Amino acid sequence: MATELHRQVNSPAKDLGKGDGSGDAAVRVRSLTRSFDGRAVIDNLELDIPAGEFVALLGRSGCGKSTLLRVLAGLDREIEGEVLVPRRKAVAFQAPRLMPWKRVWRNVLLGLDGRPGRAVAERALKEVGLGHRVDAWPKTLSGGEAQRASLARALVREPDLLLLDEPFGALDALTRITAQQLVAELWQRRGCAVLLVTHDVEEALLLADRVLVMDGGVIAHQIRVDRDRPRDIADPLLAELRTELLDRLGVKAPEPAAVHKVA
Amino acid sequence: MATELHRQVNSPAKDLGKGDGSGDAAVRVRSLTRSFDGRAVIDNLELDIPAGEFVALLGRSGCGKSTLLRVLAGLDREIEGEVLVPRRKAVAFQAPRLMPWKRVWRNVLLGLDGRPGRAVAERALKEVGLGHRVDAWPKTLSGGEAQRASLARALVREPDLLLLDEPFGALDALTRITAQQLVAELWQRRGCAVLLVTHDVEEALLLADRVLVMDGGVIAHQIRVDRDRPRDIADPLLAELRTELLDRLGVKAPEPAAVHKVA
Amino acid sequence: MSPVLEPVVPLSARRRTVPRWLRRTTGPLLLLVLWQVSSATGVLPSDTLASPGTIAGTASDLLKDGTLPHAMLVSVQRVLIGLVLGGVIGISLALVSGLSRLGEDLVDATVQMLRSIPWVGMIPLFIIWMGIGEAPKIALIALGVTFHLYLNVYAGIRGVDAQLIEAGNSLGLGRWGLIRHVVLPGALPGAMTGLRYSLATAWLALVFGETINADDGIGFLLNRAREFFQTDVIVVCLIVYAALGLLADFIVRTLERLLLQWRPNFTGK
Amino acid sequence: MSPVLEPVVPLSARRRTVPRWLRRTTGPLLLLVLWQVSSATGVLPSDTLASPGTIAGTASDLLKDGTLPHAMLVSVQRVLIGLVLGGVIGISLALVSGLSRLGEDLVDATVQMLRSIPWVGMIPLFIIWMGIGEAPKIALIALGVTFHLYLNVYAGIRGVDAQLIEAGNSLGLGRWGLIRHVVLPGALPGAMTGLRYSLATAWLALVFGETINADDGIGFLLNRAREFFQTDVIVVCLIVYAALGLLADFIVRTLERLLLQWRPNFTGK
Amino acid sequence: QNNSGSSGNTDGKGDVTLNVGDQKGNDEAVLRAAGQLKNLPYKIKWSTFTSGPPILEAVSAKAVDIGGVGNTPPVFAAAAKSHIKVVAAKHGTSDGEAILVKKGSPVKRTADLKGKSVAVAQGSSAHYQLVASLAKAGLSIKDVKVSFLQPADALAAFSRGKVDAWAVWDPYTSQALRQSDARVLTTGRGVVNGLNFQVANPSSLEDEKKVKAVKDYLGRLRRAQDWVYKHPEEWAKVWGKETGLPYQVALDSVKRTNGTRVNVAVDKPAIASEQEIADTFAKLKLTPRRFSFADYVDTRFNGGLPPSTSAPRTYGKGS
Ligand SMILES: Nc1ncnc2c1ncn2[C@@H]1O[C@H](COP(=O)(O)OP(=O)(O)OP(=O)(O)O)[C@@H](O)[C@H]1O
Ligand SMILES: Nc1ncnc2c1ncn2[C@@H]1O[C@H](COP(=O)(O)OP(=O)(O)OP(=O)(O)O)[C@@H](O)[C@H]1O
Ligand SMILES: [Mg+2]
Ligand SMILES: [Mg+2]
Repeated sequence: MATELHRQVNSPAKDLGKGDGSGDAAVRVRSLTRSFDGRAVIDNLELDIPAGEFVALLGRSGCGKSTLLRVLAGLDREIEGEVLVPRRKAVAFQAPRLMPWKRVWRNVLLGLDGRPGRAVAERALKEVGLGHRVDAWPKTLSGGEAQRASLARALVREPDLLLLDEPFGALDALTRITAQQLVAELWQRRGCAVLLVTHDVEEALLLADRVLVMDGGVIAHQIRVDRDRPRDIADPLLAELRTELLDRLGVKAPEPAAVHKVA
Repeated sequence: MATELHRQVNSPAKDLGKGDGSGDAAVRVRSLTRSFDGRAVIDNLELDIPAGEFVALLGRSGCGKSTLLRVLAGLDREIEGEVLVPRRKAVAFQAPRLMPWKRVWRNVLLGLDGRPGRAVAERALKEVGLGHRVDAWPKTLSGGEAQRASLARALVREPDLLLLDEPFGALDALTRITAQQLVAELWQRRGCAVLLVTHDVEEALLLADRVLVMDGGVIAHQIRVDRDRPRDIADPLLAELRTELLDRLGVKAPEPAAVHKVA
Repeated sequence: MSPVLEPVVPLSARRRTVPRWLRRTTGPLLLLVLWQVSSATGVLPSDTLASPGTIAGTASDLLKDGTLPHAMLVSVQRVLIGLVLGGVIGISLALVSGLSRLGEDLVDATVQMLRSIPWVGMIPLFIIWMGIGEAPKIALIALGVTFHLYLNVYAGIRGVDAQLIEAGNSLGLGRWGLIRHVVLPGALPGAMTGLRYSLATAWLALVFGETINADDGIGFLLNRAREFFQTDVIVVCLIVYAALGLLADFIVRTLERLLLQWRPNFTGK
Repeated sequence: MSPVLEPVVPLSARRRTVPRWLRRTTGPLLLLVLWQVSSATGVLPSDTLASPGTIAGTASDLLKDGTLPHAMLVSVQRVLIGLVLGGVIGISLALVSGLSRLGEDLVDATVQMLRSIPWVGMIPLFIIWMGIGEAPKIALIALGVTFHLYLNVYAGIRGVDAQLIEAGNSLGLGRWGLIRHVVLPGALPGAMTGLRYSLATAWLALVFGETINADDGIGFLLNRAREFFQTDVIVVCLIVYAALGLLADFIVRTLERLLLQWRPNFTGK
Repeated sequence: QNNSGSSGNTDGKGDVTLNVGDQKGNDEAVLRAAGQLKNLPYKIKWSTFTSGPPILEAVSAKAVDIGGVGNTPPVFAAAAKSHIKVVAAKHGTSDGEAILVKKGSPVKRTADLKGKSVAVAQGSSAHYQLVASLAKAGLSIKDVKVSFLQPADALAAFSRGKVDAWAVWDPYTSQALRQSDARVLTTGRGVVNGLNFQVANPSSLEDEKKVKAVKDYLGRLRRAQDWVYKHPEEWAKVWGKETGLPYQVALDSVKRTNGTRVNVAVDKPAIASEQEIADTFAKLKLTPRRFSFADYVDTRFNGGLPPSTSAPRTYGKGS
């Protein structure tokens, strides 16, 4: 779903995409391989994300995006290769993975340093539009509500690397725009690196500094989006990039997409 | 994500949306109310779906779409009001809900009459692009793979009412188009009524005979999409309807969306 | 072509009105009635099993002369101490072997082996090690409790969804945080089952514990009654056990309602 | 500003090479070594607990004259019958009370009550009801097994995810299909824990069962040895129990590996 | 009653089956060793129990017709209105019924037990002996600390010095004396009656065919007892093998108690001495009621047996 962000969002990392693994890298992956039952889902993958870069990751369903994210999060260590990531990471998984035995607000605060109060959780939940479900048990949340709670839980952390696995998939148009803005704001304020897995090409183009397409276990294609923010999906460059990406994903898309604004 | 369907798909129910609860209705709901802890999530809702109609249901996250679906599926009976549905129903839930202790193909066949063979499941899975994961355990599937398995499980049934809760949410552009086609084909062939919950306005307009917007516990708005198939999202009528729906959902969208074709 | 419609029947239309506790007493009450009826009709001769009336008489005698209340007091004390002791040990062992591979390799096989040893065979050893005071009695109870809790908590820990453990890890929970916020709550349903059975085992262990130099307690009463062929006293003791069992069950159910309210599980229909 | 990077250490870099079964025998072996050492150094006097050497001698005598193999054969038969009987009853009861509210109200409270009754106290009643043949022995075993399986299977059924039950319903599964394809597999982990403990309880019940008119079986050997202070025979019996416990554990583990392979759960680290 | 499928052996042939309750190394073993199981005109089905009380449970429940027990279990069974009849008796020395102390114990006389702890199995013949011995020494049971322990547990406690004294019967006495540094403080001589009984179910005694079998069975037991007296070593060997007792212990026990028994009638003095036990336990509130032991006796099998007061046999000084 195409969107134009309300507020001005500037990339804090002007030296975008050096990708040389220099001192200010946030992610450095060298010849990473991850196999399940002998099938290499990730196959000699190389990836560098400089600190502060916003990267979107596209790819066919089942191509290994979530697997890559789990490796970067340090959760999957049955790998070969070299992976360097910051200590402070925050993850929003594809499934919400809320602890069913903790009320929503406690889920948000789980694992945070320094015993933050309920107010912190309430603020974060209000931002994702869950102000009225603060005290609910996770299993009573709707699909989109659970996804937003999981997003809020990732965003209240102050990470150096933010890993988001299709965080807006179950959200309606309006809620999605709000959530996108939240991520963009955190990114801008904190200057963290972001890796966003998404299936929405327009979302990727509007948010990211760089868009990767994963295929065959490696980063098969990447494009840089050299446009200041706020971006407009009707922008000819973006429309062209969109066609290019959709093409890479196996879909033909000759005409530029429409732009819609928040009501 | 906008799409144009490859094959010609004709609505089998030409007398669309009579909505008078006549003999050939597939769903008939009268003053349905469902409350959680005193909060009425569905509040005196009325709904009629004639046999063979394809209805899309839009609405804000948490507005009660899944709740309505569960009621129609006969799974939630703590309700007030009158609900009539066909005996033969098939549901694809928002979460895949595969039985973790059954391999994917057994999940697909679960509950089918007449002991169908593995071949049936294999064909259904191949159609959703899971031919290579037939023997996998559900917990090893990627998010999109699980969603497709769940969809295949719903589609192999021959229902009179097909209830789909955001069945394409976790799919990439190309896979999504294939899956949409499958649903359209089943609908056309079987002539069943379909209720599709989605957050994608363009998807709703391209697939449905009628689009409902749920809000405040009732069907707050509905539009009829009187266009033959295949449809083109650039069609001025559809573009206009799209703007109207987005408006209803709280998002402004002045320009028509682009059309893209399968590569 | 057009499908036949069926109504979705609202549940409220046929909601039950009998309160829960009343429905739960039906079974035991039925049993009692059956017993009385078969006693009265002679289907159950009195030397096979005394009638509820006779038993009630014996029970009221034992109550009046203070034997039963005193015995219960003593036994409950022993059980509580044993329960706490066994609980701490059992849960700790379960944590060690549930949480680490190394712990599992060292602890689990050993516990699985030891738990198969009938602890009654151990009584002489217990006496040698602990004398004939309260220690061996409580040790017997603790032993039974330990193994039950161990087994269920261990299974509970191993049953925790790996996805949630991952999530906890990714949220920056340390080892202890993970245990406290993810593993233990996840193992709680299992622990509750273990607790339920531990309570029963504790009472059972008492029967053996109170053969060791006891002149008090329910187990002692039961053993003496066996020795002296007092079938009615035996039955009174068994009924006391049953009542205590129901009480324990009630306590565990209440705990479950408080602690597992997050769990919207299958509740039968 | 720029974050400090840490490596994600591949697991393969520090994979263990000791095979699993070897690691699992460490604990029991350590125990054995401890025993031998404390016997040899006199920390454990021989009249408290004979040394492993002495025990091995006694064991080989008992093996050679056929006493032990014969006793095991007899006991294993009893255990198997009791296990099957108790298993069928326990699982059926658990199904009844796990699957229907009405069943729960009638069965659960009753079972919770009965299971607290120490079955040893029931021996005189069992003799009155069932005579002194095989029946009361097997009944004792079945009783112990029944309650264990009941409790764990019932808890397992109640622990099945309601979402999956719904899914099963929506797939058109009938009551029996739901039980077979959703409820039972979902309750399987719980049933496995129950089975594990049932096996141990079965052996324990044997010790008491074989006080009733037995001149054969492990329980009889143990009881007779207790009667006549044959510490070494007692220990041999306890070791046989322990070994059978390990064997049972191995069987259950194998079953678990086969039946629960779908379950990618937390396995410690 | 269903008592099929018993694990016990069956001897003899014929239409009548006598169900006999036995303990390991008791009646069956002695009959077999003495060759008294040959030419049985009826069937005997053996059932083995661990101690006297369960045998009486089984007798009362008619699970067995007859079984042999010591002098105390019938008292408790009768007090509990069990269905039993005492049909035969044996009289032996009471030397095996002893109160034991450790060799180095300062306790020299029964009176020294005051304030000491004594292990005893509740309701056993030793329990009665303890009460009676203390009374003889001018003490009451309240003057000592009684620790109720089953023999196996008591041995553990006694050998570890957790109790000061242990009141017990043979073969435990012989075993403790051989293996546990024990010394006899006092025996049951003159304190306990040294009787052993065969106890039958009353309804079995209404069946003419069974009565005939019982009569024959008791005769065989008597002959076996005579054989034991003449063959102490042979019997000790068999007995030790059956029970797992070391041969020396078994032989001690045979010479001290087992072999000394003579077959006697269940007569007035026997009933009176049992009545005394019953009254003592009733006074201690261990039994719920007073009753007449004579009601639980059937004297028709006394035949021409000597009175129950006849002296037991001895093996002379050397034992
Ligand atoms: N068991 C429950 N107890 C209490 N509240 C519930 C329960 N189930 C759902 N709700 C609430 O009801 C509302 C509607 O839920 P529902 O799942 O129908 O939303 P939805 O329209 O499907 O949303 P989404 O698009 O996010 O999936 C939500 O606010 C949800 O939190
Ligand atoms: N534990 C596992 N065992 C075996 N195969 C696995 C396992 N986990 C994932 N896979 C397989 O690895 C492939 C990549 O999975 P992954 O979850 O990374 O896909 P994805 O790119 O995130 O897809 P999606 O967009 O559908 O979420 C899939 O084919 C999946 O089936
Ligand atoms: Mg994924
Ligand atoms: Mg929903």
